[in-house]
Amino acid sequence: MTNYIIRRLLYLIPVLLGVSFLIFLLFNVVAGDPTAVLLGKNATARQMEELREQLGLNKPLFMQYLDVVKSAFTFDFGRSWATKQEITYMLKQGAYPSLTLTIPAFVISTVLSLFISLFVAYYRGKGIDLFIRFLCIAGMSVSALAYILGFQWLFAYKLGWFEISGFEYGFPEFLPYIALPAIIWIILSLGPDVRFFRTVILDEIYQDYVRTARAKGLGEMTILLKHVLRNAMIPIITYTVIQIPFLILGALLLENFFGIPGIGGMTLNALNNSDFPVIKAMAILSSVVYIIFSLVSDILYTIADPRVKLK
Amino acid sequence: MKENSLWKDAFIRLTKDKWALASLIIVVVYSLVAILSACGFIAADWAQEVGASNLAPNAEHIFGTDIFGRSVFQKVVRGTQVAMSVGLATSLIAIPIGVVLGAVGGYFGGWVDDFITWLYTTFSSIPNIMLLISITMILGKGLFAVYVALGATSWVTLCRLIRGEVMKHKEREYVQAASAIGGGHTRKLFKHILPNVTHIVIINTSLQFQVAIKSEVILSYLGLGVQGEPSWGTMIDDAKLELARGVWWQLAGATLAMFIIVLAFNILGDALRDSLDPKLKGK
Amino acid sequence: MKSLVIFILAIVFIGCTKEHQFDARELHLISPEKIAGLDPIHASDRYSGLEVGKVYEGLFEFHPLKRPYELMPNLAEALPQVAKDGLTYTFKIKEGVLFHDSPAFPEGKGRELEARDFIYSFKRLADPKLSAKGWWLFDGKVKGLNEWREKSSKEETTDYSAEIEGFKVTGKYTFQIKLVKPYPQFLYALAMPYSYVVAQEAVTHFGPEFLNHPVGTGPFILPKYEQSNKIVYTKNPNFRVKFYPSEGEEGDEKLGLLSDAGKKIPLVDRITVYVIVESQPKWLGFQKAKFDVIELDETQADQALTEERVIKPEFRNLGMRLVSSPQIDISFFAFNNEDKIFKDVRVRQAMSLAYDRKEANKLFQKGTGVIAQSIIPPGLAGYESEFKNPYVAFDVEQAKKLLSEAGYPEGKGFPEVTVQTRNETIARHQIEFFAKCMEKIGIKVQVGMNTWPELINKVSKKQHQMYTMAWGADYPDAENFLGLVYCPNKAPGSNGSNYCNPEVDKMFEEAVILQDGEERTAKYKALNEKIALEVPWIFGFHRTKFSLTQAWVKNYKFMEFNHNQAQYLNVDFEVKKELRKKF
Amino acid sequence: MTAPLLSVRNLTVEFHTSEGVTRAVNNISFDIPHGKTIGIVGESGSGKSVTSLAVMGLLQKPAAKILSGEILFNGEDLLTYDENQMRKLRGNQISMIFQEPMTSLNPVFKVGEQISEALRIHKNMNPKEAWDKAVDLLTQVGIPNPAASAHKYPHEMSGGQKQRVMIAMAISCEPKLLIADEPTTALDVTIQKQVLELMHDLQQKYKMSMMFITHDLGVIADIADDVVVMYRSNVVEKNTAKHIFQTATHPYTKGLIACRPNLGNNPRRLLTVSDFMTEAGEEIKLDAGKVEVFDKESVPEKSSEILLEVRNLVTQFPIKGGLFGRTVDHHKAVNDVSFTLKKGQTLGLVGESGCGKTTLGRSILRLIEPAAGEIIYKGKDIIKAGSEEMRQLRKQMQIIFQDPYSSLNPRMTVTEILTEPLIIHGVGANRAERVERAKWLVEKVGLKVNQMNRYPHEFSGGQRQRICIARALMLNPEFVICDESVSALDVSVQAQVLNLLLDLQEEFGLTYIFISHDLGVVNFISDHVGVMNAGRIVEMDRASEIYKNPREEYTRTLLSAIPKGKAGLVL
Repeated sequence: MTNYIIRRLLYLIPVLLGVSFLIFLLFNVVAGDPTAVLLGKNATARQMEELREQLGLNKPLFMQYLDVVKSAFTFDFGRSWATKQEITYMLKQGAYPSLTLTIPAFVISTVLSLFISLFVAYYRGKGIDLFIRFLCIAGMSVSALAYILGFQWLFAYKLGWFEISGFEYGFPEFLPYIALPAIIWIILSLGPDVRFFRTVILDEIYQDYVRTARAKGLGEMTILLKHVLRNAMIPIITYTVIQIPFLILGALLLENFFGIPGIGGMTLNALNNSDFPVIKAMAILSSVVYIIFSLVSDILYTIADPRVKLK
Repeated sequence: MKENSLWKDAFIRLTKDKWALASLIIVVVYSLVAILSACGFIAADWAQEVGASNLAPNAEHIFGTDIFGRSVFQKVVRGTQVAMSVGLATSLIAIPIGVVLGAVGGYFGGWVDDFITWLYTTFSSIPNIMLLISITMILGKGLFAVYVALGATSWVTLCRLIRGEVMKHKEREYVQAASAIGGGHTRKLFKHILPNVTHIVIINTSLQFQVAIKSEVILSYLGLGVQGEPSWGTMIDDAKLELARGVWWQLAGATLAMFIIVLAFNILGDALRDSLDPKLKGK
Repeated sequence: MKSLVIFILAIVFIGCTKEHQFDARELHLISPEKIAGLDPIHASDRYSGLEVGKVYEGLFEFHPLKRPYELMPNLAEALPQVAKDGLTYTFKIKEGVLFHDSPAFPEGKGRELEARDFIYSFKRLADPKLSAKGWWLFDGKVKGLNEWREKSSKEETTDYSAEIEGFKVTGKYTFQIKLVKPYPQFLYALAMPYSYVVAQEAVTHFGPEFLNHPVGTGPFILPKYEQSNKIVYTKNPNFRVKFYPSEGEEGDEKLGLLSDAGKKIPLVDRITVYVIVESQPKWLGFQKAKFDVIELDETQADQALTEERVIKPEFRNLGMRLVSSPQIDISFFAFNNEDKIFKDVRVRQAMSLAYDRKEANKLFQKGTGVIAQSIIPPGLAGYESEFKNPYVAFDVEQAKKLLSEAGYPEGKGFPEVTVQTRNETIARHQIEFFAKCMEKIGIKVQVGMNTWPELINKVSKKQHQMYTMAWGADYPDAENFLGLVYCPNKAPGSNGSNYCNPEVDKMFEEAVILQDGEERTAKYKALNEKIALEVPWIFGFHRTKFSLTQAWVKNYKFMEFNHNQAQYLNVDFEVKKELRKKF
Repeated sequence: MTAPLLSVRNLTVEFHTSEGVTRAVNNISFDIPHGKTIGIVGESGSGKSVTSLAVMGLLQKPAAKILSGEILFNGEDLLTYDENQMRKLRGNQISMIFQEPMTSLNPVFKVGEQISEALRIHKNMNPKEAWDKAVDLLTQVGIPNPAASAHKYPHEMSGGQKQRVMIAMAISCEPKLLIADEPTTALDVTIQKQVLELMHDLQQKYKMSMMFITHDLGVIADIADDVVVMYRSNVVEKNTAKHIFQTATHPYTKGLIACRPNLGNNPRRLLTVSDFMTEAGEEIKLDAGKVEVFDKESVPEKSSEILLEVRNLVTQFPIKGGLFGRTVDHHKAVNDVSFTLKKGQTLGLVGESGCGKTTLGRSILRLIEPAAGEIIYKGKDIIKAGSEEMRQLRKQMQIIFQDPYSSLNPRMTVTEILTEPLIIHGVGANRAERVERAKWLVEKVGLKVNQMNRYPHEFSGGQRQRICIARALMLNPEFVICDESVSALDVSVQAQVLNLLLDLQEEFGLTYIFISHDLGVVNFISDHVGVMNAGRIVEMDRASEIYKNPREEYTRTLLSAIPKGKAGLVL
């Protein structure tokens, strides 16, 4: 097992190099010079030169690439150009609100999708199966922006069930703020989740061991919940674990519209203000987390499926 | 008995499912509308002022008018052209890259496969939204940048699927039979394996199509969308200001138009997978 | 199946709003822009200025109520004595003023403010290492300062102890500033947030984190600034004695703006500022009384005002009050005058004539904007209300005639023009309307959407044909606007349209060195009329600022330049308690 | 005679699918007395499996419809039972085992858990008791160190062991009736023998009656007391085993028995069902001339020229391990094999699964690159041949694969499949000429010309194998390897294909290597036979020599494992 983990971690290096090169290409080489941006409308050419020097933009390109690589491996992203704050500090600040929204929404939507897909698989082919699947697909066919505008206006303002925007720290306090965005997240993710889980469960239902279980006199429901689910969990775990890295990125639109000071809002703000250090930091952070989680998902895969031995 | 290939078989099965048939018709209608509006036969005068600004839906203008008094219905129809072209262009960029890289990686294995796996892992580890935005920032604004950005981010899933499928088919006996009769790599890959994995491309394309349409809205929100042409994305973005003013019909019009086509593509994608994917036969 | 339904109900139940606990003396305000940290030398836009203004203070401030705006001493004892040659200013500051308590000071106790603190703050503005956005304020104005900046940019660390000829500390509470050449607007510069006073101990103690640990002398304190969407200020316990002004503009008495005259300020204990960028949450939140004051943008104005631009009954019944006041600003479509297609003035005049300002005013500002005849907005010396710019009228025929004279009959041969703007929906609409107008004379116009930094980048690098923007006055002096067409200020300076006209430059240089008075106003008027005919920009509007305040908010008056407004606001406790039930 | 345990009375079952209605079981009746084993024999599609599923009540509800009939179990009609009543019965009174041991056990549960599950439901034992009973059952079915094996997962066991676990699971509640649907078909013949013996002993011990379903007459002869023969959803004959094998009355039964190659005799051509019965089902008088027996040795060798010689051939597969997945060891699938093959001869290679016979066949054609040794074809060592030279050689050497469903490209018509080899080698001036040759060969292999534009999925297994043969012969090769080419076919279809191969050999003077695990088939078709085990040829000699007096111990065990039927039955 440890051999496998070491090998996968070593695999992290080329991917990180690849990511940092891609980011370097996108931001340093192509995106041009930010000094005019940072100095505001009354900047003088002299000032811009001084700033370029100070930000190290005059260094040869290769040196700049090394900086990107160094930050990729050391997670020291320097300071944001807009807020002049330590980026790692900002990430820590933003992590709490973002995760209070994304983690519960993610957990509820996964559990809900599992319930629905089991229910739908049990009644496969019948009307209820078609109807619920239709609902889930319909749910994801509306644009996120339309949901945000519509729901915020209807549920938060007109009916007053939820807070319109803002965020409070602490357990019970933040609930009225994240409830509505969480519901929107759930509606949007039910469609793809249910579709995937149902296919996986159906694949298992038609396997031979289910026929054997029936021959043993097990009821359809016990077969579904014991035998089929246990097998279906293998692909479901990998599918779910791979989505975790994107929780960290937070929900850009939801946070921006519902006034949640999370990483998503911060990223969107950075993208809007060409705050390259923050954008680079986010890209590197999410790719490192992505790779680590794909490793975690492989390991979970072997734990769930006794047939797979980590070579 | 007339011979029918697997494609005809699948098509017959597909059209038996009335939902799939309805979605297919919707997709065809939308494509027709898109082509007609592209050639200027319909909704060419969408920029015409037809009434007072922000008129509520009425008999004459079923979707009402926008801030400049332009008919929202005309804009929605015109918007179909942008949406379908975004979906189509994205697929036209994503399919060749995804299929070629996936096939080559899956078929040859070894360091070629490692390189391609490294490539798509790198691409998929950076969140889509960042790739989208940085590419559009570089290529400048407008439809072309949107096409390239969406294309560059959607080839990854297709490449991964095709690679897996090609690896499976490479071991199948009909491929070994092809080498037994002296067939070379190109013949085996392009004449034998690829035709048997194209169903993956079709299923994935119909699902990617709707993702592209939805992404166009987000890009418009970030100001990176299409300029000068009405698109559902810009219309929903306008709604940001209008909803508070009680002007809901532009949001409703664009969302409804998009809802129908995205729903159609989703249902079509599921139906295609059931009818094309041999594994799920007879469920 | 049953458990599923209960589950969903649970989410809905815990989600509903909790009752807002409120205490008497608390204000809830909105900032529509993200705040990048509280450092005076970087407070380049109005909203970061307002936040800085709650914690820091400057030598002078504009009188909160008197219009037209006039300076009044803040940390200074009185207005400075100006030597005959207009170059040497002598200042005396108030005694006994204390900095906020902060770990930067010995035993955490805020020390007394001294004259040398001001010199340190001005030097910090000039420090090349910090590349302060406000440096243009002192650039080329103070004797020896530019040389000092030049020298420091070569050294490793800036040497603050170095003597500068222009700054001389003459006593614990007195200091002198010597200018290079007469600069009448210099006092205004000392009222802007850029020149607010900071303590050297705080800057060295917090280092790069200084912008998140403001230590000023202001009425409110903010120990730690969190990058979040909510900033909470509390009253400064040892704030110096300062009273609410007892006289103001004619009519303020009737509006109740003088009811707190003579009271010790600040009048509230706590201010919470919510950072909300999107229009819908702001507007809906205000209607649920989450916020006390809201500056209305175009759509919200449309929603809140009747056709006669009066507050709608449904809001009046909730006790809300509409505060409207003309802004000293101008919105415009700027040409890139270095682009050869705009060289011919007739082209510029034709495009200006073809722009239907009345319709635009109705569509985008509900008719509340004042059509700009030239560059100087109303409320500043040099503005003539009777002056009518012939090229501001809406005359498509005349425009077509001028265009064909310039060699482009019916717009044939005229290239497609892209107007750059910031990626805001309302800006896109305005350009789409502008494009519709230009289409009538055969000119095709495209929208160019950019993030704010991209727009600044394009303007400062002259990579544009046209761009649209609005310029708000930094200080109440027409020089601030006339400088926008002064050739030496060409991009990357503030003259984004790169307009160069030797005549205009000569008239500008003669006018700005004069002290405020009859002679200078006459020169400003002549210059204003000259610029009007030259049409360097397509002049848009001088806009009116609309704000809505809840019934219980007292002393709210729109203050263009005064960033210390928060200390003058008050809350009527009874009205708030009784009206709360209505929301 | 006491009432039979189970009696099926004119049962009719139909399947309603999107492709239309098919009648799977047509008015069949038979009884299963207590303690007796009834063998149900029939080819695929005869309805035997559907019958067993009907008894167990496991037919897929929406599609399958039971139109009429009764299934009396201890006098009660199971068809009237509702789902709950049936569930109490399944696994308790009636239990069932299936054909594919590889996939019939749940891969993620321990073997012990799966066995004890039925016990806990039907006998409501607590987990501890159930586990101990499970371990005891494992000993009964002959699993080595049962206590440890109970903790194993299915993938850690061989096919034979997994089938034993299935049997343990089935008999856990001491059922009255055990239904076995092709339990040993997927097993190697030696293991099949042990499993059949085990089932026989358990039947005696628990006095169970058994319904044994298979297409293999040999197995039926071994285990069944009475036999029911099914053909196209009808029961054509049912009688005691002795009567069926010696004095079968129905032509289909006679055809079925005759077309099975067995070691006893060496017919020149196998009889097929069509020699006994027309398509419509009437009987045809068998003319004696067809049964031509000849002694292989007496036939003079066609030519003494050696077409192919293999010298100490080795093919190995790397075994990965260590930190970087370096190859740590090699598994020698073909381990130092040498033999010669004369032109026009047929060399049979027989052995159990995993003995390397397929790898050997593929290595000779360099579909898998051998590691060492020489393959001299017409005097030239083809291992050293360059890629172009190899391509030319491919014209003369061809291969026919096992699975007719996966060896034809599903998206090409028959014409395209057959003309492809000619296109690759540029044979035939134009398309018309190539299609002409394809037409000629299609007729040669017994298919109709008008079917040439059809796609593979529209043909039966036997027809597809004929297409593969036609494809192999398009370049009129001299040497063809048949890799388990008939194993996937039904017995009657198998006979036709074997006869076709022999006819083609005579007509075109082909040389064959025939690879199979079925000793009967290999004996029938080959002149010489090589018995393989663990990558080596343990014994090689003339076919009749191998069967009359096998020298090697391994060959003897293989021969003895072939089911020949109980004493007294002539097979």
